[in-house]
Amino acid sequence: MSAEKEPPLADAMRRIEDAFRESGERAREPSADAVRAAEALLFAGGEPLTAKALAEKLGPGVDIAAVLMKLKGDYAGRGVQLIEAGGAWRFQSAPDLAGLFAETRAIPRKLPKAAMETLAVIAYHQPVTRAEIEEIRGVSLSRGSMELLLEIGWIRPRGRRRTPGRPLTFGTTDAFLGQFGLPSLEALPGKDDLKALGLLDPRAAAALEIPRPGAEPASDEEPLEIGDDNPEFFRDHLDEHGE
Amino acid sequence: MSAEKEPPLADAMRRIEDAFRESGERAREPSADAVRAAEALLFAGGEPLTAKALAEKLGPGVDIAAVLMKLKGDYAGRGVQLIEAGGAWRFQSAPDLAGLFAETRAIPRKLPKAAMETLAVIAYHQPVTRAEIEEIRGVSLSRGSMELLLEIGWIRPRGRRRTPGRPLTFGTTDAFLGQFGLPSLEALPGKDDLKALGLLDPRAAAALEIPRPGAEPASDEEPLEIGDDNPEFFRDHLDEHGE
Amino acid sequence: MTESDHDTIDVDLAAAEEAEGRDALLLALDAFEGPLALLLDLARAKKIDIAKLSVAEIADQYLAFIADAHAQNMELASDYLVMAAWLALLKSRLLLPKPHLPEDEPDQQQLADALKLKLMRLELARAAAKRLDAMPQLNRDVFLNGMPRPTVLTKTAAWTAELYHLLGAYCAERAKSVRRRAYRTFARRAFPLESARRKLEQALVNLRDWQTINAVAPASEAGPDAPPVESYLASTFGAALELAREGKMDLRQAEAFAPLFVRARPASEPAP
Repeated sequence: MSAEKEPPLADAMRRIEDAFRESGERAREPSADAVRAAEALLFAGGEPLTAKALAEKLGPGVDIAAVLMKLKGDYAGRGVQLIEAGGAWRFQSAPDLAGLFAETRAIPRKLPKAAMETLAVIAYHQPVTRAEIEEIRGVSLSRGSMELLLEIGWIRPRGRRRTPGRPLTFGTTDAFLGQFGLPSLEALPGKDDLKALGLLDPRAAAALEIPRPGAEPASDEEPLEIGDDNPEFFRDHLDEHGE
Repeated sequence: MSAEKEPPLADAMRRIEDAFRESGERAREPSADAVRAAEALLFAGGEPLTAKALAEKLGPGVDIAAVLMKLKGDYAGRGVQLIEAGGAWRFQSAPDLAGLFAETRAIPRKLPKAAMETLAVIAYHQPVTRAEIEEIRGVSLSRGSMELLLEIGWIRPRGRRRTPGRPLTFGTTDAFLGQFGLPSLEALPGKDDLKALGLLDPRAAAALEIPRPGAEPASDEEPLEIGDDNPEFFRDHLDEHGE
Repeated sequence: MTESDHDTIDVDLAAAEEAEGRDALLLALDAFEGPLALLLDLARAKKIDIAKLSVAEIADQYLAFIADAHAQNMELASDYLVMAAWLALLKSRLLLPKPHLPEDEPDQQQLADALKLKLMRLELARAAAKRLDAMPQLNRDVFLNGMPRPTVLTKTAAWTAELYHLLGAYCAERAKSVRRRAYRTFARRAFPLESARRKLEQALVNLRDWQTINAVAPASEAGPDAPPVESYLASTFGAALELAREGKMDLRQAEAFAPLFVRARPASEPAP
């Protein structure tokens, strides 16, 4: 307790304490009744109490400073402490336990449609560059979708294409596989599966090549080096391409 | 194992519990961190918490019973105390210090005598029907008492008697236990307590059986089904019997 | 019955009984819920041990109370009168030699005992009510933390998506690309406005006299990708309007659909 950075008020209290100790008679232990009463009032009173207000409640003949010091000492190191703030005294939870009073609740939210479409293209066409995604989708990518997918951790930059400008290639993550209950990328349904599921009409199926994505680096792809995957870096990189 | 009819899980739990008790592990002092955290949650949070809710907050591996016992002991005799009431644990100002709050707190409405007596009959004789309450009190019940108690939430319909007309049976709620600081119905003062307090004539006591109320359904009681406890419904039902 | 009635009675009853006897009981009429409670209070007031209660004695007191109430023109609830009649009957039977009763009618003594037991049960209920009321009650005797620290709830988004929707999105995307390929729209080519303006500016030097705009418009190019002929005229007209606005050119047309003439604006003449 003593080693902590204390507010000046605590310092003053310490001086008072020392004075009490020196004067002998006044440093006497406060009565247990007074301590109990002060404790109950500070706990249930509903507002911080000044030493003066407490003294009025406890009646004459009570050394309120001694009572407060005794209480403060009793609670030192406990999960609750007695503190003085703004001239009034109150109990509060120990600062190191603040986390107990914070709760985060995850609210399920559906992935936006644009992000879902981008994710689908990345899943099937990985490794795929930003420009390739735009080409496949026929629209320019809004920066939001890629950022969201990176933030959720369903996609990741996985390498660079060995072409002029060495653009980043993107792929899906293990978290992506976990979310969709896929043991591996090979488990992504192929053209025949999609047709059987009724998702792809036969005419479109005939005209389309559905790629079989893999986790291995493509022949024209350089895997990212360690240190190359600083998220800030990618954020910046994405910005350059953003509208 | 083969002869036992108990569900295997309950059996396993009991064996684990026994093992703990034998090895003395459960009697071990709880960790200071767990005690501090529980203290902060119960003392500073202000809301009564069930042991289960506390255990969830403190995480696995914490012997919550030991933590609560330690805390209860720490505060015994202080101006604030830890009690179990109505299935939840809470810190409250010590009862003998009630006078400290006389000025600041609005005096709560006193329950009318007739309602208090009706409450006592329900508390001690539960599960009890309206007709039985009238029989014990020797008067036909004014609707006001039951309605008031239902409205405060201290009593609830808890089932139906398996007798002609299938009358509703009433019992007390956790809010009732919380209001009177009772950990459970078993803690209601019994015959000896009432005699010792001079509230009951010794000869009258000898001639009477003081019921020990139970939270479990009585043998001739059908618990209410879900959906059967629409308050409007009970209001209507009570009306039928009203004067 | 009002709140103050209860309070008055709660506080006053015991003392009033001791001091005033019947008056207290009369006062109590409002508060008592019924005759059994009245019987119990009569027994208490006379310090009668309810375990040894004499039904005859209590009946006398009760009847005296009823008579007194009548004398004071008090309205008595029917419950009180039924009890009075019942007590009178019971007392008279108890005083008479045991009559021969049908099998199914309870014995007088049994009725008297049952009454005693009822009174004792009521006594017990009242004792329990007092005991309950004396227990430390929340917000009357004990108080919770007056300044609780609330839990701060932070909401985070847990993004969800299902495989079926992922596959659906993919197939829809790809099907779109097929359609794009199948129904390619052609970009309509036109003679660029900038080119028309450049050509017209070059021609301006020799445009001292009026000429039709058709003569000024450049000849169309040949080839499959060449813009249609009318676009040369349209772009030249647009460029001519621009130059006219800038004061470099005059346009003239006699009437609607008549040939349109253009010329460079003479340097001395102001705009028409």
